[in-house]
Amino acid sequence: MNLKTKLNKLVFQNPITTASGTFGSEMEEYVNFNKLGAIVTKTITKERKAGNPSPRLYETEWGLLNSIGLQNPGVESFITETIPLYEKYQTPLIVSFSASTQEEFMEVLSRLESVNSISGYEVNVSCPNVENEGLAFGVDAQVVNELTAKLRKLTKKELIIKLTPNVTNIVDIAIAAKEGGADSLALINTLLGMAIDPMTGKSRIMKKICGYSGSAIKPVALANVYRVAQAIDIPILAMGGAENYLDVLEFIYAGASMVAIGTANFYNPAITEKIISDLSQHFSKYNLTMDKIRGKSF
Amino acid sequence: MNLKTKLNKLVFQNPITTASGTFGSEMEEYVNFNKLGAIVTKTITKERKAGNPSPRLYETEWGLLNSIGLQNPGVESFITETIPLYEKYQTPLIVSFSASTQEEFMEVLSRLESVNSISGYEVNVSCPNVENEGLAFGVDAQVVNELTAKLRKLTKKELIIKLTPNVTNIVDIAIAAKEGGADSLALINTLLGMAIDPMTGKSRIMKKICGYSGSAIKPVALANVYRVAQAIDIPILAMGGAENYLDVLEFIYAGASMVAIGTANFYNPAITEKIISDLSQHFSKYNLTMDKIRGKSF
Amino acid sequence: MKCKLLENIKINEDYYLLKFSREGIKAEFQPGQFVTVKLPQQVPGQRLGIPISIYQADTSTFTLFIKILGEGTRILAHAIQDTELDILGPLGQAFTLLTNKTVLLISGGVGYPPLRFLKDKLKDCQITWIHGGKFASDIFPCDHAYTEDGSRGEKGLVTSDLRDILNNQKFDMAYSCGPNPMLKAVASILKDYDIPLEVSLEEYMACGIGVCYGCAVQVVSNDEQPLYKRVCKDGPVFHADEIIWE
Amino acid sequence: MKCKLLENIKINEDYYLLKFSREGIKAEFQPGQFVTVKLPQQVPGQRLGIPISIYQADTSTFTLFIKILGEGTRILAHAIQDTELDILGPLGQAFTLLTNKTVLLISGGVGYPPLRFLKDKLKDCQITWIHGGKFASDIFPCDHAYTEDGSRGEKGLVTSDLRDILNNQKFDMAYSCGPNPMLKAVASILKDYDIPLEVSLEEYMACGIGVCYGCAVQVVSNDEQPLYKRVCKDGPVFHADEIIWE
Ligand SMILES: Cc1cc2nc3c(=O)[nH]c(=O)nc-3n(C[C@H](O)[C@H](O)[C@H](O)COP(=O)(O)OP(=O)(O)OC[C@H]3O[C@@H](n4cnc5c(N)ncnc54)[C@H](O)[C@@H]3O)c2cc1C
Ligand SMILES: Cc1cc2nc3c(=O)[nH]c(=O)nc-3n(C[C@H](O)[C@H](O)[C@H](O)COP(=O)(O)OP(=O)(O)OC[C@H]3O[C@@H](n4cnc5c(N)ncnc54)[C@H](O)[C@@H]3O)c2cc1C
Ligand SMILES: Cc1cc2nc3c(=O)[nH]c(=O)nc-3n(C[C@H](O)[C@H](O)[C@H](O)COP(=O)(O)O)c2cc1C
Ligand SMILES: Cc1cc2nc3c(=O)[nH]c(=O)nc-3n(C[C@H](O)[C@H](O)[C@H](O)COP(=O)(O)O)c2cc1C
Ligand code: FES
Ligand code: FES
Repeated sequence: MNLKTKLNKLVFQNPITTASGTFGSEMEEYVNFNKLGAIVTKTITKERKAGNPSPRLYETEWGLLNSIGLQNPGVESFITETIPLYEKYQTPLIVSFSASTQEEFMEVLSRLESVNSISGYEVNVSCPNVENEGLAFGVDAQVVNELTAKLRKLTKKELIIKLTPNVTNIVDIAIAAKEGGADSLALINTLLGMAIDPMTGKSRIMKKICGYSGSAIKPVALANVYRVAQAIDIPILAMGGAENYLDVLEFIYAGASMVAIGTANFYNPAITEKIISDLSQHFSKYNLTMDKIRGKSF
Repeated sequence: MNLKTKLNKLVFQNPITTASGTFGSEMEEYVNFNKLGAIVTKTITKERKAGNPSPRLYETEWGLLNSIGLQNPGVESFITETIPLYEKYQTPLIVSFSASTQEEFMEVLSRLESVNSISGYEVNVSCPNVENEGLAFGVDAQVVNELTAKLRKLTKKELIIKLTPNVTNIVDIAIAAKEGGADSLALINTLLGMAIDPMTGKSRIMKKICGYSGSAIKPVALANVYRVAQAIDIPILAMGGAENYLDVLEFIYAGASMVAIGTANFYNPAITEKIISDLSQHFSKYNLTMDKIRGKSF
Repeated sequence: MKCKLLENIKINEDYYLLKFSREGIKAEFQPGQFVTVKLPQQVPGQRLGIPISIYQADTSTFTLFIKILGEGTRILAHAIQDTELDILGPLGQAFTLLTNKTVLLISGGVGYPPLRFLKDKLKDCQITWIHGGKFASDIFPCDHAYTEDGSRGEKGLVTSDLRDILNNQKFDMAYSCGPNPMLKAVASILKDYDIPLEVSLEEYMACGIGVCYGCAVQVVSNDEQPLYKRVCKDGPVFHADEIIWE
Repeated sequence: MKCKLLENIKINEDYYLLKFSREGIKAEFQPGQFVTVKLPQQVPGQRLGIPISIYQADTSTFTLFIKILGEGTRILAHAIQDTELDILGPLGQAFTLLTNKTVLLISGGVGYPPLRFLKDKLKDCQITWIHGGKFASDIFPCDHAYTEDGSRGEKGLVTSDLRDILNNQKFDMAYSCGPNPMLKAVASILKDYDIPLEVSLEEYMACGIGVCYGCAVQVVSNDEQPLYKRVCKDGPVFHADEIIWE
């Protein structure tokens, strides 16, 4: 079936990929990686990051709270240890990275540029900017624009800016990224959430305010994707609560060129393959192509 | 049991009230209004407002989308037709109102000031501001501050500003309202959401982008309440997905002095009374008071 | 209100009759009114009660006539005897009851149930009932049946021969329930014959009792702004003249 | 993997033994490993699989030992025969298996199951098992039992007489599973006696297979930054020395 899609510079055999931080090489046992449209890896930083103290997870009624704190071994270890695990697959590899200063973002990207097997980058700007009172990079259009422009100069590969939904107007940030030279946008990162044990008052998560994902946030994600897709012309990698092929269709109708599966991997590690096969059947049955439905919600 | 609580100027027999737009005199058949801590009425405007075309509702996997568009008969009809329906109850009546210009907000408030049976006001600032490119009043700290100050001059009654969560930093807006003279804050109004029929691409809601409420948004509401309660000292009327007494306890621990029940009224119109009775039992059993637990999450 | 399911009768693959005890419900059940039924388990996207018209009622029971349309109605249709379901109602405005008149009933698919209850309550009336559906399985006892595929009754829509019928017989009043496009067509034809028509409408509902203003239908307004009424509280029965059909 | 529940044996009000078919699972089950089990229905806040240690396993079945703690374990414990449950596993790192040694097992409450499986697999070892719980119902076959209320075995904690036992007998190795405060106390005592200790830890899990980094436990690090390992993938069994107890 023709599930082909593309972002700006990359072409994919199907529109299903993995949301950063919810997928790893440990999934090999459950998913044939060659079947995926693309693989997006967990966000890395320049140096090793310890991550946050436990508890880091809590399942709310209808979604998931997490406070991993970007635990990762740092870019060097990522290049030597992790990248090779993916090199045996044909699937395009998109590497997510982050940093706490613009300079550091540039350093990580420069280092990654030496790796041929990387097809593109997803820039995670939801983390605190130490140069801007610890506010997330992604909440300030000016900062997003500058940072994107600086990174753009360093790479010819697909440059995806991943936006946070925790802003007054995501369209402003999307425009800033586009004007800075982004090839495409990924949205949305997690909402801010919290949960408390009602019997004791103890926060369920050590860091209290944390990231909220899963099925519960899908309507918010769709609203963001739709608004950005209506406002500007740039390919969108959508995510936020997609759990099955019907959810994926919603995102495509809203304007997504690709859809990443995140939290749903935790309910079923084989879910991405299942979604691809369901989507393929659906496309056959109704004779669809991505072009026929992408952004066509009315 | 001692469920007593207060906002700034008002004292309530218990911390349970109704979220604007989800409760009305039609509930009399299911709830003894005298049992409620307070009643918050559906938002009214100066003139009759038609509201949005249908469909206005859609139940997502774990929450509710709505696009009512503030349908209401206007302040005059509200005063003559609706207010009397509540006058037979002792429960404090809090009237929610909105407008599309600051001037109009003032006009509505002035008109309501003539009604003795009103105990306080909830100012809904989530609606488009025609003087500011149609952006919601509530997304701009400066506007919230000005508007609050103007309304403050017109009334000595409890003045509650109801904030929208669709902002980069709700704490900024909360501070602006407090500095403008708000007695207390209500949060949160609905998130922005959307849903699409995956078979056809048709938006489930005529207006497409609409309000998202219910259990799915509780973690977001808790994060907002907690952040505001940590940042400033002002009583909070919390709402967003509270469905049972355990949810109410979560909000109180996060910093709420009162909790409004919204979408849950649609699952069970008698839910508010049930929550009050469950909460009362819980307070007895563990010998709690509001002061012992409010804001005590750790 | 918890209502016990006394009996579940399968009519065919798609339609089920559910008879409940009405113990504890004091209000009278009137034709055109509905109830909302909560599913016995948590199903994603199905936590709100499902609105279902009243099909029959007596002093101790009421019966619903349910068509399986999606997950919610599928679960309801398969509820087993003695299950206690959370039910709200009777809700909404009923049809006007006439005595000793000539009456036309026009229903489509799952518009059948409220008219069936109405028929039982119309005293000494001469009744003609036209009913249509997609397939033979959508057809229930009536005077003139239509199916889109011709597998039962006449091939066509309920409106196919309507003008002929109206040319041949005089009616004091008509009642209709079914999909919106059908109601619109029926209303437009009956207007030509000047026959008063009451329609029962469907809209997506949250509260079912008039507080949320979610179930809006546009009605004729005498000012510039549109005017919306609530299907759950001001309806579901409306005079056809009042409705602005899309 | 869908696994069929072959047998559900109630031990007492709180504890149940669930025996599953392992058809389709090729990997060997080792003591200390666990599986995650999805509930057969949608329950709010319970869509993730629930991690449960392996209690017993043979070539065609494996058995879980479940304590009812909340809604999820309540539903699992009441699953009926022939239900097919979604199960992932065996997952995680197992205990080190010794032969011909003197071994001490220390468990608290629902820390019992992995040690029971371990006991079966320790070849030719001389084993002493200390087990404790709140009430008599938390006690299962062992050598020394403790309850907090004294209703069965000795009154006290598993650590109450631990130093006495260690003073009287030499052990080559110890294994422990139970609540964190117990493990911490056990680790500190065994350190004094220089007995190597493996502990099996519990943490809230999302993926259970090492991708989300949600189930972090702090371990000894040789740089300034803290170092966290994943209970699901790097554990649940760790050398006690490695753990930084809170
Ligand atoms: C006043 C009224 C009376 C009705 N009487 C009957 C009856 O007697 N027998 C019968 O079988 N059906 C009746 N219905 C229709 C019934 O409510 C829908 O078939 C049912 O809600 C579909 O739910 P589902 O989960 O099976 O399907 P879904 O997959 O949820 O939806 C199928 C269709 O039903 C619509 N729908 C879903 N939820 C609602 C809701 N809460 N309110 C209104 N529409 C909804 C959807 O938009 C969709 O078009 C009535 C509806 C109304 C408003
Ligand atoms: C590696 C491992 C092995 C385990 N082995 C067993 C066993 O053999 N037998 C047994 O009865 N129990 C075992 N448990 C504990 C079991 O997972 C919890 O009792 C269960 O998750 C509680 O779920 P609940 O819905 O009943 O209770 P809830 O009301 O959800 O929670 C009760 C307690 O369990 C914790 N919890 C909830 N969900 C999880 C989760 N996904 N992961 C970890 N903790 C959670 C909560 O924080 C809370 O403290 C094991 C846990 C782990 C991590
Ligand atoms: C446990 C967990 C870890 C995550 N880690 C990252 C990360 O490292 N980098 C990132 O950009 N997003 C991260 N995310 C966000 C997801 O990539 C995704 O944007 C978000 O969860 C919404 O999608 P979902 O609802 O399908 O999970 C993480 C999400 C979860 C649940
Ligand atoms: C159908 C509906 C109508 C609403 N109407 C209003 C309104 O008129 N004014 C207002 O301030 N909030 C309105 N709200 C928002 C609620 O008052 C509340 O802030 C929000 O729904 C979150 O609470 P909940 O999750 O408990 O519903 C409405 C919400 C719903 C679902
Ligand atoms: S469904 Fe709430 S007003 Fe009709
Ligand atoms: S639960 Fe995901 S890494 Fe352990």
